[in-house]
Amino acid sequence: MATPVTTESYGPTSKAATMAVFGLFLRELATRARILVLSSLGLLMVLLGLVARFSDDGEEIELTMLIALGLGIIAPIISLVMASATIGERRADQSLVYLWLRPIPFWTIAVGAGAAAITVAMPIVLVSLGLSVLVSGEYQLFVPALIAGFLAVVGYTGIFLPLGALLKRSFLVGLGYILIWESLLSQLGNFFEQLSILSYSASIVVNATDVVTSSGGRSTPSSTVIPPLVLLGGIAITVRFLNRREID
Amino acid sequence: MTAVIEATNVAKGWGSTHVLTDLTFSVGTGLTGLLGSNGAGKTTLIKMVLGLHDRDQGNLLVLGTDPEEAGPELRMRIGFAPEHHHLPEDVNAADLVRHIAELHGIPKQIATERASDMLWEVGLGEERFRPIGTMSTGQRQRVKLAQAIAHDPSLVVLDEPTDGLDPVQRDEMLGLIRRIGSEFGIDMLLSSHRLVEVEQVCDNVVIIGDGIVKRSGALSDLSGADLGYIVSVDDKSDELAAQLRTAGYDVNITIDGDVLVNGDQAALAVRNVVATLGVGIRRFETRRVTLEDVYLAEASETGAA
Amino acid sequence: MSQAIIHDQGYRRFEGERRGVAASMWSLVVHAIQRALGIKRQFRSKVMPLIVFAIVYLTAVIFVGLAFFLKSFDIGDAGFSYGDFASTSGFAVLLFIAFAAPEVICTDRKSGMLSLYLASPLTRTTYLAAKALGVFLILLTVTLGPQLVLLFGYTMAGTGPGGVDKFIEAFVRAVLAGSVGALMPTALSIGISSVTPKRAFASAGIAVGLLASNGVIHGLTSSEGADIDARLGVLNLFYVPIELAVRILGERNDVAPWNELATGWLVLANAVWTLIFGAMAWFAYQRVSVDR
Amino acid sequence: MTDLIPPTGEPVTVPMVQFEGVSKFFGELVAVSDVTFTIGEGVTALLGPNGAGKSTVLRMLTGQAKPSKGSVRIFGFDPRQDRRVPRMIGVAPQQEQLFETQTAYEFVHLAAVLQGLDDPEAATNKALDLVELDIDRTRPLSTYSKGMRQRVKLAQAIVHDPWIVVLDEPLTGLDPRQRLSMIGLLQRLGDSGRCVVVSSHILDEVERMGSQVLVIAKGRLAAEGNFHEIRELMNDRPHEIEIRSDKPRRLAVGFLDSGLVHSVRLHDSSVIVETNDVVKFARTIAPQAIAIDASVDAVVPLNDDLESVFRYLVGQ
Repeated sequence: MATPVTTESYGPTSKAATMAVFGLFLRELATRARILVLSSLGLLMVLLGLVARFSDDGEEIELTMLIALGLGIIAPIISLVMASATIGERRADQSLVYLWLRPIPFWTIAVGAGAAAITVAMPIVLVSLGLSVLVSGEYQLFVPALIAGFLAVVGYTGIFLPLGALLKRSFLVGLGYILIWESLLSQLGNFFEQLSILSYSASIVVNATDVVTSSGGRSTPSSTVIPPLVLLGGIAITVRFLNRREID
Repeated sequence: MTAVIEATNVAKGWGSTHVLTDLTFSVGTGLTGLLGSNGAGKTTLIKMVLGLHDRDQGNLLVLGTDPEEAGPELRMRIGFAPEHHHLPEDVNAADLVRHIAELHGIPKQIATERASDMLWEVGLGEERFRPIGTMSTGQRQRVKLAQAIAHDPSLVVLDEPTDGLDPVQRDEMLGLIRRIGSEFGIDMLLSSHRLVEVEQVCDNVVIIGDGIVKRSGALSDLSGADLGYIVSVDDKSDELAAQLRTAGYDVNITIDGDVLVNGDQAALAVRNVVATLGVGIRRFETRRVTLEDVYLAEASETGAA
Repeated sequence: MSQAIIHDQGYRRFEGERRGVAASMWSLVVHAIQRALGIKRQFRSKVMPLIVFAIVYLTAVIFVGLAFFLKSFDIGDAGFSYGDFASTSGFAVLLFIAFAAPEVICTDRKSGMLSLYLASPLTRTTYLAAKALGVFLILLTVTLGPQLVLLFGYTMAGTGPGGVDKFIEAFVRAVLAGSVGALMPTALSIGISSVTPKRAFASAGIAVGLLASNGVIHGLTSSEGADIDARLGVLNLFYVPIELAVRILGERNDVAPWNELATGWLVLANAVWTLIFGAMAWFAYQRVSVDR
Repeated sequence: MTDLIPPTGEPVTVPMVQFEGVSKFFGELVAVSDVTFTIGEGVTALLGPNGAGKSTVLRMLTGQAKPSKGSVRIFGFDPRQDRRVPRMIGVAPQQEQLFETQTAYEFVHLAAVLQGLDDPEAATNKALDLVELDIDRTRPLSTYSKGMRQRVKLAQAIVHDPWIVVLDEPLTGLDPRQRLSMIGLLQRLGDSGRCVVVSSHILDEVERMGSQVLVIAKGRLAAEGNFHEIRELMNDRPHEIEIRSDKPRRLAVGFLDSGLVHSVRLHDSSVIVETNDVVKFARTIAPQAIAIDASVDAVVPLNDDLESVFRYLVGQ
């Protein structure tokens, strides 16, 4: 005869669950091939620092490249590759069930995945932005570039984490978002610009210089606060997804 | 009669692992079942037959040619259906089968005709212009079979052709395979985990394990030997066993509680004892060696899983 | 009334002669082209090739139309030369480069077709060669096709090469230039596509790779005040084939680094890149496992 | 029925698995229609043709899918709402994909950690031993064959010793020996009071498990219970029994006279009878044969196996 089941039996602590999910995704993301390919993208950024070094308008050139390539392409693409490869990839290959069917709150899955994506994306982005500035010799941009890169990764992860969970073709949609929405629509005017992560991260570097550009235009406080809020929102949407959607 | 596949001392390994150490067998015409535990090297053998892996040593002749030396020419005359169910989702069945037939040297128009013919043969006539992505597992298995036979091969290799099918679909598939093998006169090598299935359709079997051929030959030679009678009664099987034993018969009781009797005139004795006990006979028949007995005996000899 | 017959509907053997391996390869080439152009597939798959065709052929037709209207115009002065066209259509061609090879290569690995192909008379090498030829021919439709439209159009409009021998020379140049424009990109896109079964990743890799190398090298070599060797231009994966095509058409881009880069370097760059990416694909495909 | 102890208060008796009027629609398509059943301890096989709704039923049981109508309860809890349910069930889904970069040990260990086990290492080793997977700790799951994956899936499903084990097609891809040991393991789980729900197509093996069955056909519940008992209930479908003998003709006459048989078919050395009262008939065979001095060389029921029952129930 079976012994009774008690309703007290429950899962791990939320901290243990988050750490376990984080560890899983960290290892899945940090493959050598992925890091090499993405680092080579970062290497471009560093090479462009050389261009700035040999130019007369070093600061302006480095600033433009930081914004157009570093914050506009490299940071979002690396964040996209990482964030959409967590829950999204697991949903696509139907192995998400091995996390979903555990006695853990859904937020631990979303937070663990987001943290892993940020942990892998951040060093690549920060190193390439930082090295680029050092190579260019425009040292006054060093700290703002790092802060901007940090905020960019945080903000984009907030967008691409739920995107990966919600959409099947998240990589292509994400690429379209980066190349079309962020790069083009955000130049349509102040209103649209507020809706792009790039305007906030760019403002950090722009506000740190005297250069007048078309990018940026957000205040430093709002630029610091909005990307983390986007991340929180993204995690909330991901949790909602895990709660509502059916899992294969 | 020439052998369809003839292997002599074939060995194959990767690095330090020896998957096949010494394989010698000969496969005649008809349907041949290829059996072996997971990891025994069935897939490796199939790939060598197709000329996709080079062997480390030994001789292998498929349809009279060495697959290592004339792979492309040989594969022209072989049909193959892989184990996996992945097929291009957005291609329709007729296009896929025609394409594969064309690759095997059939001129375009004839390939188109034959693709249509074969899809009717496997029961997908009306679905032949549907994208494969909209098809069920059972239908995909049939598409796989159709593409393997559309180019009129001399040998067809089927890897787990009934995987994922429900009992009704499975019987239909086995019927098809049997028909293609006998009526169409195409020799077949069929790898399967379902011994019952192999017993149902195959003429010959090859059992591999531990890198060698454990048993091979005609199915009728390997199995079918008489082991006495097996009786299942609705009550008092212990008493039945006891009385038969007293009468001098060799009696065993199976794990299912059935009585296994062996000896002279056993059937008569069973009839009489059952009548005396007044119990009902659920089942009573000769117990023959099944393919499962043969297979499990080979597997347990080595204890390998 | 004829005699009644019940025909045997049983299995028919194929008694004819089988075609050889070359024919098998050719049917794979045709299949690849059909697949990339969306032939025999839903409308969704046709959108991308249609857009690219529309861009390049419409442009060519407009050039020709203008030539008809302005009888006296000099195509070179007006910026409507063959070389100009090769340069400006580069970005439309890029769309095709990033799309065609992943479509015909990556999908086979994901959809399990590769295991069927390798069980056919094809080998890993002949499979890859057939696919490469397919991609090359697809790219020719946008690198060579419009050039021929221009050539015939201009000739009919009276602004083309004068005389039969000049026409033949222009024709040969167009064919050579179109082939050069398609060759290195074929190798590059197949090389990159051979490392991943994911079509989106391959497409993104090709597009980002081409655009980024163009951006960086262009930025480096054209920035004022910077003293950078023009030979760095050979690293511009996007423009190396285009510039060579332009030169075969008898023209030359007059901007850095191309104005200072010798044609020999361009030929070498095209050859070396083609070999590198070709080898990359070949090695990847010798190793790819076909469990699917 | 199993007792459930709430944190405070008296134990209550609840069914382990309960479906009440459950339907599932995908748009216009009805996958499962108004299904009601309970499942208790022991092995229960979920049978049905492909596409009949088996996987949908299992996915609603585990909470992965939401019923469009009706309610699913696991020990009285709603598996879509209550995150305690995953602690009580272990699931081996049909799909083959695992976390491919992990090793089998890491994969099962992660399951143990996420279940909140006190000693995940010991639980992992025990589960891997139970499924007889000799693991190579350095080998990633991406290199695993179908049969090995099946065993890894089972290991992660039982690592926390759950009350309910749900397995979707656990026998496919296993070789005959592995199948036997898997069946043995499931039977032991069932005998120890666990509720084991298995969907399978391999009916002769399911029959060997001697389990309860739940037959789903066309989205509806076609039958439930022990399959021999289900067979007995199918009165409109007579049992066919073949009796081999040296005097089949005279036996046939005797059987017809007994009134238990309503048709016989004669062959050279056998007679096939149709009867509705198989229990009574079984007792008359031997005495009848003795009365006319006929031999009984074999008695074989022709449509009593699970496969025949299944075909009849699913109407094919």
